[in-house]
Amino acid sequence: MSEVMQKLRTPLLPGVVALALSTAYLIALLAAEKQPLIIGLLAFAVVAVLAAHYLGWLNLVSRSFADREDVLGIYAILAACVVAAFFHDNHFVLLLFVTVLLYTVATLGLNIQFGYAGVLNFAGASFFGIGAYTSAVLSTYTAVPHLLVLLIGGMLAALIGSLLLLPVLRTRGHYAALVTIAFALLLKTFLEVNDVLGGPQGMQVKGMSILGWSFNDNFKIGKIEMSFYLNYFVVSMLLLTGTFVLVRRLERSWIGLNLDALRLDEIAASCFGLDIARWKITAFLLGNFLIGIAGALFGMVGGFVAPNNYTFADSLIMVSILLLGGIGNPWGLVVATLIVVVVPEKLQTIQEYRILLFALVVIMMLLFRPEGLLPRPVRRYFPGWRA
Amino acid sequence: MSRIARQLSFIFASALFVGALVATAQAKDKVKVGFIGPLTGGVSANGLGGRNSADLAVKLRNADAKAKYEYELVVLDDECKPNVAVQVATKMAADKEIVAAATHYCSATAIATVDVYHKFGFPIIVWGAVLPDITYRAKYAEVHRVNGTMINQNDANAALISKIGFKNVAVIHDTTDYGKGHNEYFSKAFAKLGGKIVGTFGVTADQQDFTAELTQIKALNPEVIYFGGLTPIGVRIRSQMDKLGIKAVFDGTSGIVSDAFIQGLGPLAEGSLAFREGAPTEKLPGGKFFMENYAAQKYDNPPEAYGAFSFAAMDLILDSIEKVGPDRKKVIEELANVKARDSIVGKVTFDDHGQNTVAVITKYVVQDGKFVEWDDSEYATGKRKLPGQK
Amino acid sequence: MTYLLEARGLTRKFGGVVALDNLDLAVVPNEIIGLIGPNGSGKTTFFNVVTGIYGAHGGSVTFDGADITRASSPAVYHAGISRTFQRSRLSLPLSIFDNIMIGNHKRLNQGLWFNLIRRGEFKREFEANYGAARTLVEVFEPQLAERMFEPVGGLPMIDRRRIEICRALINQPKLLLLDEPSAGMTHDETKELMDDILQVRDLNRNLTIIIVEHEMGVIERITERCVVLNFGRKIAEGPYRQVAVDRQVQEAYLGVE
Amino acid sequence: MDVGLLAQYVMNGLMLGMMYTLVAVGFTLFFGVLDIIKFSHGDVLTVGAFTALATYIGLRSAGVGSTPLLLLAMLVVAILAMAVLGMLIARYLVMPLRSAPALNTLLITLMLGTVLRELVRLFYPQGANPKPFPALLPTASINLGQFNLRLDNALMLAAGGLAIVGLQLLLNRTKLGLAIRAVAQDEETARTMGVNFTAVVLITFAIGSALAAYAGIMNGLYYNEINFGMGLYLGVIGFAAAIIGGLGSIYGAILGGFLFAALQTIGTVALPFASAYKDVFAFTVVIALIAWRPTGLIQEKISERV
Repeated sequence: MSEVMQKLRTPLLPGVVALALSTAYLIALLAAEKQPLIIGLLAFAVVAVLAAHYLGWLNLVSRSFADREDVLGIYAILAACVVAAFFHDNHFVLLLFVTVLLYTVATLGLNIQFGYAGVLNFAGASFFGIGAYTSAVLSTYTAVPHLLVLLIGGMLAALIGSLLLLPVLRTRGHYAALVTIAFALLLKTFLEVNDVLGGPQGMQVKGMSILGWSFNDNFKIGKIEMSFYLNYFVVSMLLLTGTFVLVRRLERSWIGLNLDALRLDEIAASCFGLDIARWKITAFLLGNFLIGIAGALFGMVGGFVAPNNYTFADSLIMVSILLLGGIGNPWGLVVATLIVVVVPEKLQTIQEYRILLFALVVIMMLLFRPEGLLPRPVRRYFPGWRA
Repeated sequence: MSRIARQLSFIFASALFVGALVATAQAKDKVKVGFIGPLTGGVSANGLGGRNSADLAVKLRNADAKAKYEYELVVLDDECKPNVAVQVATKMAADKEIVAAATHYCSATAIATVDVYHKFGFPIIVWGAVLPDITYRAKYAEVHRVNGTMINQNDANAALISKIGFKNVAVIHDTTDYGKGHNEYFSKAFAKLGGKIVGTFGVTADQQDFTAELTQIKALNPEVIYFGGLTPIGVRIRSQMDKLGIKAVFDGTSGIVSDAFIQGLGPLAEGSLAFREGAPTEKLPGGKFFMENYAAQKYDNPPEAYGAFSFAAMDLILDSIEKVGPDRKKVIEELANVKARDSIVGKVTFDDHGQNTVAVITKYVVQDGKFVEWDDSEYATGKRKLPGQK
Repeated sequence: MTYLLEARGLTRKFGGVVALDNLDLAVVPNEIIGLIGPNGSGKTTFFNVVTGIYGAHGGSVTFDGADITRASSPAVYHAGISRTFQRSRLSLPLSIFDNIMIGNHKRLNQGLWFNLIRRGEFKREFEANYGAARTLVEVFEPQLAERMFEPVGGLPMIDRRRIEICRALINQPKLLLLDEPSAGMTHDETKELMDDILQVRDLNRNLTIIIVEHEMGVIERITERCVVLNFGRKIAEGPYRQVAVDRQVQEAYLGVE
Repeated sequence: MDVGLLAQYVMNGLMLGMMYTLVAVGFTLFFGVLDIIKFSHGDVLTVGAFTALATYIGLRSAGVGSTPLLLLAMLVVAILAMAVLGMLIARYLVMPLRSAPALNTLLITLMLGTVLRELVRLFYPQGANPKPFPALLPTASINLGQFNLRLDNALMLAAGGLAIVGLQLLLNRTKLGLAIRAVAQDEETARTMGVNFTAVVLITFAIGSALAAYAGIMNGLYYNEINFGMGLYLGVIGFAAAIIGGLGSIYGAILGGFLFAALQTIGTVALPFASAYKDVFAFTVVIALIAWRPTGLIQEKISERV
């Protein structure tokens, strides 16, 4: 009965144009050095977006993204590669870019727990840290192949997270919040006082290397010198793509439905056969797994781990990214992470004030646009198809 | 309408884009050098002193007509936190325009960043951190240090307190490599002299309440409490000692040699001991010259204990660049053969680990709200007595 | 005769208050029973105990021959009992289709592999269920069938009620528990809704219904038999006309004791 | 163990517990009336302490010398200022979000906490550095073996106790207290009883924040040092204390506060591992307690309405 659904013919153009513009813009922003220019660019972006909004172009864009996501997704990856290629020898910009990619992966994991299943997790950074420390320990003391290390990082995060399952499952609301908050503090203090893991001093992490290809050395393509961060960009991009697809499919399946159902009304859900515990556990473990993998890779990128990188405050930033982007909307997360990571880096003039401004922005969002920059649309199991 | 507008915005974007590219290309004769230190947080006084001193070195050089380049100082804040330090170090080392830098007051941050400098081939001179491993753990051509290590400092410390006649010492140290290092070297040195460590307590660098630890120490009732850590928790521990009525002598390290320590404690600071490698600034060969120029700039913080070292480090960097040009590799080679080079902190010689060996150690005791050299103090003459001093 | 649902001496307390006091209640297959009584007489509590939201403090419940007294809510659902709620418990941000599918949980493949990897098979299952949901909704309100992917948050009360009932019916339960379907609706709307319910019943003859209702008109029209509760006790049982004239019942409603 | 030593530990524990309790009581008050967590509470404490310090410095430079006068001024100014701040927070950040999910309130107050913290760090002169806080209480002390009882500690302990007792009386003996408890019980009924809901909420926030200021000053007097980060730590511990005690119950907050302090002290002295692990130990126990009693030790009844 496949004629139930027929393919939509939504135009691609708006999406493509939007992507092209934002790519050009991102390059310009990342390349800009002079503060006035950067401020100008940022102001321009705000104006442009608002204008596009009022001229109704944004709707066109979002529609073509909603219906032609598969194609535009690929273009988006290409766009990212263009940016990376443009800055092929600029260590710092690439590092920034990789950071964005990995933070997005982590927030996607958080999104499963919190955006779909409604399981509070104020220890996102802690699980990120568990991943990072895993790669620190394994790369220093063992010869475990590094791709495997990433996997183990994820598993450990999930495993240690599962120690919290009992309280997480038994508590609701604020009581549940305490569980993860307490864990975040506990873990940080533990890392600080425990000598085996370097104490407050932290640990060095060996750079990644796969089949003898060492990620921490610059390399040449033809005559052109490439930054070693390009290696990490490739891996991070693959990781992000994989995670994105996974999260998308999850949402657009009965499982996504289950998670939404239990978030919105546990009682009703369980009256319709939903095993609350089973799905909460699935979401919590899967989320931590993803966060852990991202953390493990980030540990290698940064080359250093210390307790102070994984504090409650950092977890808070992750949650806020979720909120900023629009809870439950992966694209929103990409945008939000980009803003939260890049803007303060570029806008040196606000460096000192960035945390303050960030907090103020979140407050404003909560007051005036609690649904986030890109609110999550109603679930469509097969985008681009009309039933 | 909409198409036109779209084209317009596209043109605008690409225009900015081009403009940005132009903006990235920078002036030739300008050379960037860097400084990293703790500009915020508990030890920021020392960081700012170091920053000003490095800044002074650059200013004097730019004022010098014979200088080949115009120098610009890029300053970053490591907050005395390893993780922040690694971030800013990466940021600075990754910026190709910055040729070399004087970095770090806190050992915890210096030891965390050496690998970064090595990874990026970025030459640095440590201006304040005293942990031996910074230069000796690995043999990195990029890493140098003008100030001495904590080893000699702790030998002097142990020697002094056993000379005064103290036998039992309780040790409190923060659990960073700085504190751990001090604990290790002091305990060794003191044991050699027949002293007894009655108890050792590791504390986290942001701990607030020490009453529990101090109560345990009180029960052990030592004559001296040795503290391996930095000013902020030094202040907390000293004042909480008083709360619990502990009369022992407070014996600190180079980490508490700063005005902030005295301001934080007021009269309680009296009779605290501290040690620092290198002669006191005013007694340095170039001390007078340095102090005068520093004063002339009217900075709003004093140079503090390590300002002179920061100045010397930056001056060495500038000399090298003048000599071999703004090229990281060449600067590294140049720094490798610094031998018996005159500087305001005396002759500088980098051994094969880039370590400058500074034998002389200054012993301080707080007297009337000032860090006074022990030998000039009324405690040495016996005019005043430390609690329990024979 | 064999009962579909049988409660024996069912008791449930809240602190000092006895919400269900040793209640016996039996339902034969294919009938429509009205459960009436003044506020706080234990009607909803009965539903909640049967569906495993509250545990029973005494007595037993058997359904289809199996003891479900201590069964969890999901188990009760899988045994074939669906319900609606007094204050509608739809998931407002979700689409009509999603809400109905929540009710269809037991007939959806929940495997991770199936859901994440085998998208082809998933698509087929999706299409089948979409068709089913659509036809069910059409019975109630053809226009709604055109808006299957709109959030229910935007719909008027009556449509929400309809969807809630669709959610309960989609998995073709043996027993349907309706908790005040008329709450918050006008008289005409209520009438409409009841017609729809009867229509569904005609399509699916072996559906048994227990309905809690304050609108006596509704009770009179659709129930074959009703049970009157007061203070958690059964005070009368029989066709509506009969119980309506019962002295005890009238006293209960007038609150005289 | 030596009795004097034991007494010393108990004293230390009591001081900690008192400060935690004063914070926890605030959390529990706010939760009582609005069923929300106001996470900025700890940072209100910080701001309170810094306000007091500023007042002190100001008066000293104005030539005021008498210690009691200074202390009084600090208390009055800080407490009033924080009370006002508390009301503003309630009015413009918390109440507008009443219809939103509880998480939003949690987040917005968390963020507000960050804002307050950063404001102190950036705009109080050299706010990033720890600030010496004057010791204004008489420091006379009696030495009983290992136990050194200082007058100022004793005074602070008493003062804290008085504050809590006062709050109890206010809640149980006054019309205002009745109104607050009515709102806490059931907002709707309270309204119908003619209680001015908004007013009650604002006053409650004022009281809670005033307590925070009080605790902040106490903290400064005890440690003779304050820093912009002190509130975050105290806030989290206060929150934890209020939760393990059982939200909405004053006794729960008191129990939680002293329990946490006890855990930390025990973690330092009575356990085989290094004293630095005391927080790890304390928070582990907290998580365990929550797993065991999901709604706190002094149970708060939750009736799920179906």
